[in-house]
This record gives sequence, C-alpha cells and structure tokens, in this order.
Amino acid sequence: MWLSLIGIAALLLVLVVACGDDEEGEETPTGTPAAAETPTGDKTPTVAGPDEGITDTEIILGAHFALSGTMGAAYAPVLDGVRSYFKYVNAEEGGVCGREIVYKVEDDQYLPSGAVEAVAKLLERDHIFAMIAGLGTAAHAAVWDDLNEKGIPDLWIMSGAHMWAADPEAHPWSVAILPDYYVEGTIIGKYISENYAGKKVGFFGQNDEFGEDELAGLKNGLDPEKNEIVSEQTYEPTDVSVRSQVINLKNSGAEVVHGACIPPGCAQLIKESDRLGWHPQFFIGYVNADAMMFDYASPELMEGVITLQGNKMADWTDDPVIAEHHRIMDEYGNMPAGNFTVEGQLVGELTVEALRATCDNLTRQGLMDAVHTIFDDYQGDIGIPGILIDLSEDDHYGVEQMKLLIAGIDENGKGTWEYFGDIINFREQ
Amino acid sequence: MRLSSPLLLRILGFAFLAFFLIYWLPFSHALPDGLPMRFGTYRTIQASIACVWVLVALGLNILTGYNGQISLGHTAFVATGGYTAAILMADHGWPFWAVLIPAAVVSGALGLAVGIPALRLSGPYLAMATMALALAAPQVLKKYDGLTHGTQGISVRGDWSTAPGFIGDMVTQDQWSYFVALFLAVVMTLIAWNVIRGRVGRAFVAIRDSEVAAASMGINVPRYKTIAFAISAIFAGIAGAAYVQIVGYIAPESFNVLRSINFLTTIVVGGLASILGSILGAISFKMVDDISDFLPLGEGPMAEQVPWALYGGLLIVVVTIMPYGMAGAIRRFQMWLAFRKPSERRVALGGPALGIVAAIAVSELAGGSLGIIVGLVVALAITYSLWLPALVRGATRGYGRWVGALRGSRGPPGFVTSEDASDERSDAER
Amino acid sequence: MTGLEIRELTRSFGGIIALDDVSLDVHPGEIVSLIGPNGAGKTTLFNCISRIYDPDRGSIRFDDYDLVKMGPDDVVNTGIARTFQNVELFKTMTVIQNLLVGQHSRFSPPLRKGLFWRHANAAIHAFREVFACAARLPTSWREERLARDTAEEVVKFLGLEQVKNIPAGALSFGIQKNVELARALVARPRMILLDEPASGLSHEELGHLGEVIKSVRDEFRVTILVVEHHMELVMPISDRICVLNFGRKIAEGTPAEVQSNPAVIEAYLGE
Amino acid sequence: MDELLQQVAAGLATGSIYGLLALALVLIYRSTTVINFAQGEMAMFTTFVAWTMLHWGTYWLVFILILLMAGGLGALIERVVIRPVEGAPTLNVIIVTLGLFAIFSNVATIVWGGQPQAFSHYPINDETVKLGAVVLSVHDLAIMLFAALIMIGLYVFFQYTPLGLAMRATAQNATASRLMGIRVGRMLTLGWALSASVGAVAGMFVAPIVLLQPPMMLAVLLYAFAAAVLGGLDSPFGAVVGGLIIGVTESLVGTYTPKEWLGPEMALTVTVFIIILVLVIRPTGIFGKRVLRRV
Repeated sequence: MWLSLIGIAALLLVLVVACGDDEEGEETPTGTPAAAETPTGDKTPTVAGPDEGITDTEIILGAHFALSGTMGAAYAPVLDGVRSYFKYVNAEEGGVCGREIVYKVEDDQYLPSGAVEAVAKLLERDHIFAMIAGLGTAAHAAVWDDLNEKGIPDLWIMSGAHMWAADPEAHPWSVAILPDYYVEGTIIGKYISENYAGKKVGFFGQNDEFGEDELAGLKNGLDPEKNEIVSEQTYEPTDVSVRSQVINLKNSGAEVVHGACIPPGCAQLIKESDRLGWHPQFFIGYVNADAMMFDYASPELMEGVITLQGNKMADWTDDPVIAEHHRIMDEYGNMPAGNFTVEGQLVGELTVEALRATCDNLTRQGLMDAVHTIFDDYQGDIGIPGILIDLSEDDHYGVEQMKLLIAGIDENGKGTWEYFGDIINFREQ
Repeated sequence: MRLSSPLLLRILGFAFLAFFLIYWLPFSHALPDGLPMRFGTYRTIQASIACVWVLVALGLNILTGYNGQISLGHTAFVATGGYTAAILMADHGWPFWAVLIPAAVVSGALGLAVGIPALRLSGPYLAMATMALALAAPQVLKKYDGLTHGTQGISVRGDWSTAPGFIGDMVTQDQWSYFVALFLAVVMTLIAWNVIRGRVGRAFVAIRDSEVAAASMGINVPRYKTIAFAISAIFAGIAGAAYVQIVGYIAPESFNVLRSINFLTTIVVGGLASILGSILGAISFKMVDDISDFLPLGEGPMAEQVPWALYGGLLIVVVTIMPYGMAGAIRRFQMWLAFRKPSERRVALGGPALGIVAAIAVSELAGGSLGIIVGLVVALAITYSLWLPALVRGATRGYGRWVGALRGSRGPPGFVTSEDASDERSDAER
Repeated sequence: MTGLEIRELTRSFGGIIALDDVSLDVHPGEIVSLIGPNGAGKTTLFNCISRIYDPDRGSIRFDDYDLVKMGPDDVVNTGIARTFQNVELFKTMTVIQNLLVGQHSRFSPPLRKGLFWRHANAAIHAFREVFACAARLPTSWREERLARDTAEEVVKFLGLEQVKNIPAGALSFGIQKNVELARALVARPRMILLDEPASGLSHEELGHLGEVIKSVRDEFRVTILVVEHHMELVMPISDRICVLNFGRKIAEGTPAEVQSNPAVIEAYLGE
Repeated sequence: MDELLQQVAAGLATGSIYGLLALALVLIYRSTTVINFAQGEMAMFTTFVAWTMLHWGTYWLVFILILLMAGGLGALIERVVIRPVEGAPTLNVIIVTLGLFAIFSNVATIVWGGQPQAFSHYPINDETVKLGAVVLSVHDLAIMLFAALIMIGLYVFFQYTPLGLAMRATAQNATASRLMGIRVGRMLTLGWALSASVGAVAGMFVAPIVLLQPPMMLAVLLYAFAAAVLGGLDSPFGAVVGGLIIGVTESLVGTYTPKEWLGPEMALTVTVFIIILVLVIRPTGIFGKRVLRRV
C-alpha cells in the first residue's frame, strides 16, 4: 500500500518537475536578491543599483492579461498592439538604451487568483523590471497592493475603474492609462446638462464596476435642476437579449440615454431601440469608439451616437502615424490594426518614452521618476493634437483629455466617427 | 484505538504526501534562511491555491462521490466562506484563525438550507438547482453591497494575515499562507477521512447505493443527505477563507459558473468517492496551467488557447481510459502489482523509490531541476520495462473499447462497476 | 411482547387493489410464511410494514409501536429488519461494510415519543454523531469495534468468511441473498421479514436454507415472516402459513391445514 | 397594460431562443440520459463555419448545408468520443462533453479569433411587426416559428414514427431494446446528429443578436439547461415552454420588482429561484415523467 503511495508521490514529482523549469538565481547576472523574495515584513521598497529585469542586453517587462477563457480573446488586440510596437522598436530602432525589450505576458484567465499567480511568476521567473498594461479590474485589484509594496512600477493599468489613480500616495507605483469611467460619466452628464437641458435621461449599464462608476459619474455631472435620471437599467454581459431593459427605458420617457456598455451590449441597445421605433440621443462609453460598431449595428442606426476618444482613429490611413501603425501591425503583429491595437501602441510608446528618459539610471525608482517628470503636458503621436498626457507624483491619471466623437456616414455609405467640439479635460471635472 | 495495519500504512502514506508537499514543493532546502529557494513564490502560491482546490474537491467528493448528489454550485459555498472571512477580517478586524469557524458555520448553514430542497431532486435536476446558486451568487454579492462592498470587492491585507512573531521573520507572507492552507488541507483531509470511514460516511454511501435499503437499515435518508450537503459546504467555506488568506482579495468575479463545473471535473478525473482522488484531481487540475510553460507556443494571438484545447482532449482521453479517475487507475495498478512475482514487484516499486531518492540526492548536491530530471530518467529507465506491459494493456484496453465502438461491435453496455469487478476478478484468477 | 399485529390493511395503486382488508398476527418466536401467486400483494404487505408504502387504511402494530405513524428508518428501531426480493445490497461496499451499515440502528438514539422530542433529539444526535465521527472520538471507535465484532460473528454463522472483503455487487445472486440475511441479522432485530429468500437457489440449497432459517430463529431468538412461493421451503419450516390472493387473505393455518384448504388449491391450481 | 404586454413579448422572444437550444439538449437527453454541456459550443462552432461559408453561398443554401454538416459533426462525435464511454457512469460522459466544450471554444478562438463579428449576410431583416403596443421583429417571429416547428416535428417523430419510438426505447432500456432488434448504436448516433442540427439552428439565430463570438452560446446554454430542466428533460414541449417561462419571468422580474432590493440586477437570481421552487414542487420538471422505482 504505502509503496504505491510512493508511486503516487513519484507521479506528483514528475508533474511538478515537468511543469517547473525553474531558473536558479544565478541566471540573473546581478547578484541582488529578487524583489519577490524580499520578506513583506520589510515594507519600504529598497531599490538601488541596476534592478531586477535589466540585463546588459535586455529590459524585461511583463503583464498579466486574460488570454484564455471566455473573456480572454476579446482583449487580445490591445496586447498585440503593445507587443508589435515593442518588436518594432527592437527591430528598427535598436531597442531602448541599447537593450532589447522583452515583453512577458502571463495568462490570468481574468480571475483575481490567476493574476496573483501570474504576477508571482513574472516577478520570480521572468524577473520583470516593470508591469506594463495589466488587464482587468478584479484581476488587477488582487495584485496592485503587492506590486506597490514590492516597489514594482505598475504602469498603464488596462482598466478604467475609479480607484487606480484616486489616491496616488497610497499606491505610488500604480499609474492608470484608460480614462476613468467615473470621469467619463461626469463629462457626459455635464454635456447632457449643457446641451440637452430639460430632457429626461436614461441610463443603461453593465452590472459591474464599469456600470456603477459610470452611473455615479453621470449623477455627479448632471445638473439636477436641468436633467433628471428617469430610469436606471442594468444588464449582464452574458445576457442574451436586453430588450426588456430597452422597453423600460423607452417607457420611462427617456430622451437621452447613456450606455455604459461594451460593444455587443451597446449594439443591442441601439438595435433594439430602433425596433421599438424609439430614437433617443445615445451616448456610449469610449470602449465603443471603434469602426467595428458600424458592423455590429448598421451605420444608419449608429448615426448621431456620441462617444469619446482621444486617439487617432485606426481608419485614418492618411495620417502618417496611423499609416505607420498599420505597417507595424502588418510586419510585426498577428492581428489586423484597429482602435484597440492603436491603444496598445500608445501604451508601448509611453513605455518606450519613459524608458528612454531612464537610460542613465535604469532602476525602478528611476523609471517612476521619469514617468512623473517627462509626461508634463506630453503630446503623443497617437493622441489627436491637443490631447496631452500629464503625470506627476500626485496625478496618476493617464489619459485625462478626450474629445467627443459622433457617428456619421461618409459618401460611400460607410460609418465614420467624427471628432467634434472642444477637447474636454477630465482633470477639471 | 486499534490501528489495522492498512490504516497505519495509509496514515504513513499521507504523512509522506504531506511531507512531500511541505518540503518538496515550495522549498528545496528546508531552512528558509536566505538559501536559494528552488520553488519560489510562484510555486508556493500555486501550491497554496492547489490546497484550496483540494479542500473544495474533498467537500464535493463527499457530496457527489460518496453521497451521490451532484452539485454544480460549489463556488457559491466557496464564495460564502470567503466573503464571511473577508468581511470579518477587513471590516471587523478579526484575525484569520478566528474567522475560520464563522466561515465554516455560515457556509454550512447555506449548505443545510440548500440541502433541504435538494432532497426531492436528483441527477440533472439537482445539478441545475445547484448551478442556480453559482449563477445567482455574483449578482447577490453585487446587489447587497452594504455588506459585501459590491463590485469593488474586498481587499484584505494587513496584520490579520501575517505570520505571528518569530515565524514572520523566518517565512515570507506567501510561504506563511501556504503553510496555513496546507495545514487546513491536511486537517480537513483527516476529518474527511474520519467522516468517510465512520458511521456517517457509510450511511452516505449506503444512501447512494440504495435509498430504500438504507432507510430500512435505520438511516434517516433526508437527514443524512442534508448533513452531506452541510459537510460539503463547510469544506468549501473553509476553502473560501483560505482563498482569502492567499489571494488577499475577493470579488464577485472571483468565482464563476465555469469554475463550479471545473470542480466536478476535478473530482471525476481524480476519482469519485476517493479522498486520494480528490487530492490528486485538485493538484493535477492546478498543474494544467503549466502546460503552456513547456509547449512551444510562440506568440500567436491565440497561442494561449492551445493548451486549453489540448486540456479538453486530455480530459476526454483520461475519462475514457480511466473510468474511475486517477485513484481508480492506481487501485488497478495495485491490483496488477498484487499478482506479480515478488522479484518483479520489488523492481517495479523499488525502481521509482530509488529513483526518487536518487533525484533528491542529485538535486540536493548539484542543485537545479536538472538533477531531478536526471534522477527521474534513471528511475523510469529501471522500471519502464516492467511497467510497460501494464501501460500497454491499460492503453489497449481503452483503445480496444474505442475501436470496438467505431466498429459498433460492442456488446450491451453493462453496469460498469460489475464489469470492472469482473475485470479485477479475472486479474485475481490469473 | 405482542408481536406483529396487522389489522384491516388496505392499499391500492391507481385503481388496482393490492391489499384488501388484510389482517394478520405474528407471535413472538414463530415462523410465519406468506404465500400466494404472483401479484397477490405479498411484497406490498412487506413494503407497508417497512413503511416504504403508506397504507390507505388499517393499522400495523409491533409490540408497543404503531408502525403507521413511523418513517421507514424508524421501523428497524422497533426491532423489525428485512431483506428484499431483488436484493438491495450496497453494491460498492464489501460484505463487512454492508454488515456495518446494517448495524446503523444499533447506535442510533432510542425512539422518543412526541414529535418535538423526536426531532430535537435527532438534530442533537446528528450533530454529536458527525462530530464524534469527524474527530474520531473514543465513543465512535468503541462503537466501531463492537459493530465489527458483531459483523464477524454473523459472517461466521452464515459461512461468509470467504467473501467478506469482496464488494457485494461482485458476488453471485445466491450469496447476495445470504449477505442480505446477514445484514438483517446484525441489526439484532426481534423480527425479520424475508422477501423470497429462496429465489435463485438450487434444489439442494433450498433444504439448507430451511435449516438456516430455523437456526436463525433459534440462535438469534427472532420472529420470522417469510414471503416465498417455493413450497419445498415453506412447508417444513413454517409454524403457520397465510395465503394471499388478489390482495385478500384467503386462508391461514398450519401447513397441513393450508394444504388441504380448497380455496388455496383453487388459487394455485385453478384458473 | 401595454408595458406588461411588451415585456411579455420581449420575454417570449428571448425565451424561444432558450427553448430552441433546450430542444437540442432534450434530444440528447432522451437518447442517452446525458446533459451535453458542449451543445452550445458545438452550435457556436457550426455557426462560425456557416459564417465562413456565407462568403461563398446564399444564406438558405448555407443554412441547409450547415444543418447537414452539424448532423455529421454530431454523429462523428458520438461515434468517436461518446461511444467509448457509453456505459460508463453518467458523470464521466458529462465530463467528456465538458472536454468537448473546451476543445470547441478554444479551437474556434484559435481559428476565428476572439473579436465579436457581425453576423452579416443575414436575410431575415430587422423589419418589425406591430401588434398593438407589442413590437416583434421578423427575426423574433422566425425564431418562434422554428422553435414551434422543431418542437412539433420532434413530438411527431418521437410519438408516431418507428424510428422515434425506437430511440425512446433505447433511452429507456438499451439492453431490452437491443434484444428487440433495435440497432442501439445507430439510435444514439442519430440522436446526437439530430441534436447537433437543432443546436446549429439555434446558433444561426443567436449569432445575429449577440454577435458572433466564441463565448456567445455559454449563457444561452445555461439558460437552455434551465429551460429543459424546468420543462422536464424528456419533453420537447416542456423545453420550449420552460424557455418561454424563463424568458418572461426574467423580463417581468427586471421590470416589476422593487429596484431597491431586487430590480434588473437580480432578474437572473429571482428567476433561478423560481425554477428551484418549481422543481421542489415537481421534481422532474413541469412536464417530466415521474420515475418510480420498485423494490
């Protein structure tokens, strides 16, 4: 009996060994103990000298990302955009600071526990220098405290939840990139009160922190004197149909509707309301600012729908930056160019900019200092002119400016997004 | 207490397993005083989470394997325990050890509450009713955010979870969490063991095999079925608390229906109605994550999907050739072994044992996982010739069924238990 | 000690009357056989006694207990154990484990009168039981040892040593029947209901079974009620025989009386 | 009143989608007493194939072709992966279907990518039909029509055709059926083939609503499972009715329950608890047959 248990143990051992190509500490050229092994009792991050993740030839960056599972594949373009840009920098610009960028991505299946494991793996096996573009609100919430305690730069968090940049003192190493959902809600609320005063407002939101933050923002932005929210409807991302909610919105008499939804949900919102013969003014969240929306719902239905963005659109192929992006994606990427890959390139560019400014002091602290100093009203190539990125020790909001976009139809009958109005500054909200 | 010798040996076996988990999995050197740790943080966290899944699998196996009630809703119990723990720790400042009991009690109470309506249901109807729990749990957690913090989730970090006093100086937070999880897993395994081997467990199995006969033995069927649900939920509740200790964060999205269904997969692959099976199933399920580590996947856009597609295939193959899971396969191997010549048996078992010792020795001396691999290769080489017939036989049996199925020539589908029993008897006769 | 008293028991299944006004007494220490053609209601009577079915009308009393008011799991606590026509063993358990389950009622709390006390007692006991089991308290393993000893005794008595560690599902039908008898015996009942113990047995085995039943009655001091239609078995062992046909009791008496009863002869030979 | 009617109609429209896939589940359950968790993913997969084929052919031609291909796929799956576990404990077969689930969803993602796609070339347009205050699109009516047709077809098939009777016999007692000369293996293969075809219909109708993407059928599958269970797993009629009940309940709960403590966020929760309640009263669903066991 017990001999067979040893057999089992052997089996386990095979499993463990087969799975673990653990590298020994000696593979890191610098003898500094891995940050991952710093006991957490030691709360102050001690970071000095050339850091983990920087070798003579490489700068190793990492991310936890939902790669598999039901939610995974939808976000793959952002990742592919980041990756392709790094490859392009390595191949055509000789890397950064004379080193190649290595970008390691671990799957977290969109789960908090998965993210904890992924980050441990990145820190310990891949010895990453910094975390770039960790995705997912719940997943990242499980790891960001840890990253901050260990003093790992946690840049460009791919989630618009309100908490990331709300308190930069408590989380000095975390920097958000996506505009805050709360702020977006506020802007749309203000815009509605300015331009649609007296009209009834309906809200259609996803039943999670995205919808919740947007609703709180919308309430914050609306002038209670001028507009009133007459209906708050929520849907689950898995809902097969949202018609019931749309009927309720219609029956509430709403004339303006803000949709805190992702593309499939927003497309359903717009299509269902058309079926009911109801055409209010739609506002939808910035995640929908993509040409794909015109496939999901026809250009005729989309016409007049308003959303926000700050980047150049992927279909502006006349613009040299976008043309270059298309070339990068063709040559180095695995996916076609789209607004998500453009967003990925933005993240890549900001990372490379920050690293370039850190070349003479390639430490984690140095990187954070660079992030805090060089992005002072920084105009990127990807952003439309006037969209400035401003980061400092006490401001960790990434993109804080956006412009309204309205859906229109071009002469070929294809849908287009057109920027209009002034640049809106989130900071002032 | 009279220890029958198999029981003693089993306890020894489990002790060995526990030792293996403590010593081998997270550290290669027992003393954590700055020596390089071969299995560092990542492996530690992975092992800790494996312990959590072991807890859930044990509980689910008591319910499904031993008592025959299917549950697709165990994430709801895990979430209940986890949230109870997280709320008490984050909002009320309780220490971790103090929240275990409330987590178990609240989750167990939910289990009781579910167990009562479940009495009337069976099979897919029960599966649906329990799955409803897993579906509803995230919504409930989001809606009543006064208590649960809604979509924000609860972050539980701080003094409550750190190791006390001098231990805290010796181990990192992750290692401490691992020891906590391992301790819980070991204790709960023993408890599961006791429950199953005792009068209560026998009543569970009796009910599974024949409700009518069980009742006529004086077993109150509804009561024991409800008790099975409650016990199962208690295991899941404790698993939830351990999860919070390890991950430090819990949100409605932490558990979804698919994970619930995966728990069922875990115990079927490990072996229904087997404690060892629960453990093996949970650990091997955790190891699936690592498939991608040693597959040359490249960076294609969908590269991460490949291991999961393979996992699906693996699942089918495993369930087909090992109808009673890994534990069943081990039993069968034991059976096979029992009718070998002693000399063969010595080599068949001594080989791997020697190999393991060699592997440990080599890796301790030379360091690195290379040593382990070399040792194992040696061990496998010694034993392979003897295992080969069994492996081939096992494989061809599965293949034979497969080919037979393709030809449509298989006889009437018999009740597998008896078929298997006759297999084993024919083994015995040889 | 009044034995089993069945009065005017009636049970129908959707229009078909399976038991019609059946009354029957079984006195302590007797072997009573219940015979009749297929579908006469014999097994239904058993199922009513062991509370798997609710009778539509009538009373079943055993000693001081009113069985109609009890649940199926209480019956064995009053001292009645049974076997099943098509064998309801716990197939995945070994013979010994089956016998351990058979003793479940031995360590259950005594039956309490009154609804509230029954339930309160049961809840407390359930909690204590699970705890004792989980923590392997001395009480639990002491019981375990007692149960094991009893099981071994009965195994020896019925000559099941060879098969005691084999899963019940893997045994032949005849042996399974025997194991069922053993499982009923380990509960230390005062009365055993045997449902067709002879089915699947050869002619010689029948004679042996008769001896076994008699020795069971003598060694274990139990009352036995048998459902059977093998006359070779019934006639030599029975103190009294009760004949059912179409749910009605058509005759009752000693084997000799029944054999010469015209109604019985008609029921068996007529048509 | 208008509002109520509108909500009921919305619920019926959504519910008939659940019912459609539930029919596929019932078909497999009736022939093998197994819940096929891969049903939704198989439908998703065939819909992706149809989408690819739509670039070359007209819709209805592709529709017919895809039904045949789905049938072939179902038969192939039954022969290759289900047959070897036939006779194994039910849970094992369920795990095999979960394995299929993983294969189909991941292979689809590898082949077609994870981005949602518009299911274009769809001939049933968005024109609407007004019945008083109630607005239904042609698409909704098409789904309802197909659900009804398939349901009636299956009923007739099982009740009156020798093949259908043979399939029912197989599900109830394979050994006895075999003794009576029924080719049990063929019946099972046929069951899977039919069910995959019905699933493919569901996929073709779901894709235009939720956009074509690998996870699109997951929620539908869970709802369909609930619908089939609610209706009684062996009844095609029950499957559709179960689907409609779930759809309508969700709509009404989302609209008419107090927002403070229930409301649309809790629609699913309330619905599933109603299902549990119904099951407690009728443990084998509304139209399911009660199975009695003799001792």
